[in-house]
Amino acid sequence: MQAKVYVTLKKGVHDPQGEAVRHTLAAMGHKDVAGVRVGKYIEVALSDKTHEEAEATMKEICEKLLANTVIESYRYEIS
Amino acid sequence: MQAKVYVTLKKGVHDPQGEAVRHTLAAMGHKDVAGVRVGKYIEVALSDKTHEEAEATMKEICEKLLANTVIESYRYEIS
Amino acid sequence: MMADTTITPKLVEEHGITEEEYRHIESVMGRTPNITELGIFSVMWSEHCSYKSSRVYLKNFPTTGSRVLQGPGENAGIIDIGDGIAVAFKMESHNHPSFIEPYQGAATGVGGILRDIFTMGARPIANMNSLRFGDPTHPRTRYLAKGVVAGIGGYGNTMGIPTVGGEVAFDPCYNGNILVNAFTLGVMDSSRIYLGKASGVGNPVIYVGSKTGRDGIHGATMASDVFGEGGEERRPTVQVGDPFTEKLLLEACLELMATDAIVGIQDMGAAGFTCSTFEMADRAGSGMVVDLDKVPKREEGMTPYEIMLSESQERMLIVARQGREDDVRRIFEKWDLDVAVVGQVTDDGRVRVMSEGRVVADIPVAPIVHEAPLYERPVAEPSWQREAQKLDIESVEIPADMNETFLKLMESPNLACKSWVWEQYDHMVMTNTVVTPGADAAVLRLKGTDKGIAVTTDCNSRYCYLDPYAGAALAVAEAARNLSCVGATPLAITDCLNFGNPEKPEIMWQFRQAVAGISEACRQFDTPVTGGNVSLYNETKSEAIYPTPTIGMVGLLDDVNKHATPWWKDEGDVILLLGASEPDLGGSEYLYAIHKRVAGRPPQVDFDREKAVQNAVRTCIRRGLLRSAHDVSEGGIAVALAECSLTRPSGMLAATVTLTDDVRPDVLLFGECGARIIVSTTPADAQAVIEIARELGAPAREIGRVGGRMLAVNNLISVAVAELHQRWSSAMPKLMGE
Amino acid sequence: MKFGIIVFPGSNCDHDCLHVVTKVMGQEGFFLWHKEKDLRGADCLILPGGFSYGDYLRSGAMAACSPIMDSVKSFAAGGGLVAGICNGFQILQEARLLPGALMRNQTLKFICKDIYMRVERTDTPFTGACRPGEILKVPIAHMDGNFFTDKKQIERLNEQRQILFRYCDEGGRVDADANPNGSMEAVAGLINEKGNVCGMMPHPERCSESLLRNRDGIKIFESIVNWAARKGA
Ligand SMILES: Nc1ncnc2c1ncn2[C@@H]1O[C@H](COP(=O)(O)OP(=O)(O)O)[C@@H](O)[C@H]1O
Ligand SMILES: [Mg+2]
Repeated sequence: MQAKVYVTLKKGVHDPQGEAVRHTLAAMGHKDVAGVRVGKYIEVALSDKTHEEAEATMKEICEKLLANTVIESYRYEIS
Repeated sequence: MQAKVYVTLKKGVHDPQGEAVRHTLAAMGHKDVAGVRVGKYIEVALSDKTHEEAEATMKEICEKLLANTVIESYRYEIS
Repeated sequence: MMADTTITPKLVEEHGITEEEYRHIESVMGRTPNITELGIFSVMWSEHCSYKSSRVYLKNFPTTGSRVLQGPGENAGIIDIGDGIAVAFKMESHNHPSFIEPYQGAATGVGGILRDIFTMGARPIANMNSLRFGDPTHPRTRYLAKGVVAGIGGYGNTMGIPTVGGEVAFDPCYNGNILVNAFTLGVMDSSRIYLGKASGVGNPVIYVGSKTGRDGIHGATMASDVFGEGGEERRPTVQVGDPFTEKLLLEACLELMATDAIVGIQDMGAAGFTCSTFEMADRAGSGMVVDLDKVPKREEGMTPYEIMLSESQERMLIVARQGREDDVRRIFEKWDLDVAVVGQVTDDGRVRVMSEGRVVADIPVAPIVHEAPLYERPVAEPSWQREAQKLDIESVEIPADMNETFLKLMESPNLACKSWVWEQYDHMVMTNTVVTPGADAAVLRLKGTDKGIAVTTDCNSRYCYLDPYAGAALAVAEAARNLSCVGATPLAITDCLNFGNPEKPEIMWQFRQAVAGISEACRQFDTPVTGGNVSLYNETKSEAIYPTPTIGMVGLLDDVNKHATPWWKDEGDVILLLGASEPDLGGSEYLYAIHKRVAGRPPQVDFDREKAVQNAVRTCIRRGLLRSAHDVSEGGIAVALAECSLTRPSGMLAATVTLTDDVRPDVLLFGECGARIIVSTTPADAQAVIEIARELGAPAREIGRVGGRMLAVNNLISVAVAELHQRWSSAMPKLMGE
Repeated sequence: MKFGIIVFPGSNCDHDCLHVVTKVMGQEGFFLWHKEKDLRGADCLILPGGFSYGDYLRSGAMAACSPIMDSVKSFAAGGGLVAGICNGFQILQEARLLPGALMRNQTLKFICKDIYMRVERTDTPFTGACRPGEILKVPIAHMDGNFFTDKKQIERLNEQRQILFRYCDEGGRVDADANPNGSMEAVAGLINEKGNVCGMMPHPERCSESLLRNRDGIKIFESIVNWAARKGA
């Protein structure tokens, strides 16, 4: 099984990286870019047998490692 | 309009970060995690009016900045 | 928080304001404050900003001296080092934020102290950090230590300012309250000091740097709150550091400071916009009117309350000369930074805050700054203090295998090699680092001169727990000794006083004792206190940390070429011990690491001997007589000898040493006391060193020779340096699970 | 000769490089702001170390889009000497002036320490003052120095002798223990096919004075100056 994880900064948390990208794009002439937020996209290959097992694994590893839940949110899809 | 960009390392490109995450997960007891690849998930807010304009913007900024096409692939969704 | 929020007793309490303090606020205001004003009072009168519990004691510090250009009260202290050059330096804590989010907490701590330095007009050239973590086996310790170290590196490395020293210690007393103290030193032209003063009626008040967001609101009050069990939930206020923007801010500020456009400048640190407006107006005896509509904002719909209390990072407030607005604008725009004129200096002694054409806060400056509550809190020696100081040495079993005991000590968390930490810090950028981490103190050259600056941070909190007066004095003595060992003359200190809840009489007693110890030691060493920081309420579930008064000390080398390093240089060199040996086990690392005990009286400082020994080592270094110098601190003489053998960058060299003191073997090898320095010299110079030391009143004797592969002391220890190195250098990575 | 040192927002070894070329080497040196286009007659461009744009997104990515990079590309195409150190190396790769990519260090940590590197070629403008196979002790300080490229490319780099420096131990042996960051083929520095653009992760400007314990790095600067002297710059 495979899981796709999307980790994003929580709303309101400052994203200096996104700001810098937006700024650079503007300097390159892309005034049409109004805002950029940079997050992570993680692909996880799982050897779990059932969807439930995979669910449990993903929840745990997201909370414990993949996301820093103090400032980040995450969601995942299992397929 | 909003675009979501997924930047991933090309197949065969070494991913030290993904490797390290997998390693840590294994050490934490997650033997069910067979592989991890770490990429980026970028949200771009666009002031473009039409879908075509947005398409053109996204194609250009992905090629020029958001992805390093020597090692990375990208795809995006505009909504 | 909306403007029309009714002020209820509950709201007052939630702002950490007591009933009595609230009555005082009403009398200052002559009316009921609105919510924005209440917020402003709450941060200005928080422990963090007002020092309400500590002020009565801090005034005992010696703060003046011929070199002091700026003492406590400004963003940083400044001392004159001659030839028109001055250095600004300070240390700050970021303990609570780092416990909540170690990477960002530590990073923004570094960001804050850097701004404190460049706001004075100095270019930062060195960072240090003093860290305390819980028991290495505690489940959160690894996570916290890794995050903090990465965060400090992440910020300092990006800024391009070397992190050249510091300390790391582990003890269970920090399980629920880690300490992250960050130090920065900058260099400046002594005639171009910038202060946080809003003078000149009509002068524009200009906001520069990052936009204001909803970060860290209540951060200042948080720093003054005891962690409850729910401490980990107060999360959304975490500030995210942006070292890239700070680097631009640094360059832009220094570029602007090279012109004469600035009247006053202050960073927005704790309590952000509030603190900078009130403090700047207060220092000039002026007033200010500011319009929040003009403040660059990151988020929609921010209320005046939020804007005034936000602790967004990387922002500064400038008061410029009238008519120079465009010069300011041009420079900040060049560096792609936000810049906005947000107000004006007035002469009415009030800060008036406008939003959407209305006055949303109007507060007299002098009372909020000077009539902040001041407490002389009850003080009582802890009931357990005397008991803890008792140590029956007969009850300490002498280990059978000294070699193995020695190896165990070398790999104990507090003595293990800390290169795991400093290799994550860029300690060489700026190409000034003459003595890199791993020595007693770092030495930086000052390009364009022969001078060098040496810096160190020190504190043994176990000593301070057992005897806060002696422990604090020892911290100062050790700092001075570390500087002397590299050849520098100690000049001044900054401090970071980390303690528990001041409302408890025992904590206040520890505080009072420690401040008295520092004050006495600073008088003795002639190293005035030029600034510092107090961090109270470091306790969780009413378990306080050990009192931890960290000392950051700065010293000067007139000729930076004449410095010393701790490691042996050559086979056959003579090893001398400066200072007498009166080691003891009270509070020692050996007692803790091997016997799992924290007991006894720590060494008491013998100021005369300390000064004599330090003077001797400096004199010999200056005369070019020494090959190496290293002080004996935690772990005693055996550990110090090991460090001399192991820190050598190009291949290890061992030594054979004979100690003749008539004490039991573990005390001889691992006992601790002040005023001891191990030096090595060529055989030809040994006698000259001994004579100089004696002339200066410092005992000195030969104890051995450099050489070989085995470190041997009497017939007690004989260990291959390779094995020693293996155990010592792999311990930290192991602790971190690598 | 004239060294132009490019300053990107976030460059932080710019002053260090200027110090070495002017104060230690006694050459002419000046800063070029990244928004400029004019290279002001520089004979050699240095892209210094640091954290341009905070290393955000990817190290060097945003700096590679700076206005000055068009001029750098034409300068290099015309045979001008370009040296990228650390972040400068990353920028040159992002600008496609050098091949491959510099990924996160194997340890995922920032590493600052002295390493040894073996000089693989001395017939270049950047290494002429070194002995063949000479081992230099030079500090590194980076988070992303783990060189990667595909198999074909690495073969090509070997064939064309484009690997200029390899991480090694004190005795010159190249092996995993001496490789600080996991770089493929222990690459510490590269040169382009034409031989006028070089990138390296180690910092020679940090070890060019005896007061800083080590002068191995000065050989790189001496090489450049000697080369230019021969060319009559
Ligand atoms: N957090 C840190 N950051 C940088 N350097 C550190 C840190 N902790 C320890 N070091 C360095 O490790 C060396 C040994 O530290 P320490 O044992 O505290 O020295 P001392 O006992 O002489 O005060 C010093 O050079 C110190 O600067
Ligand atoms: Mg020491």
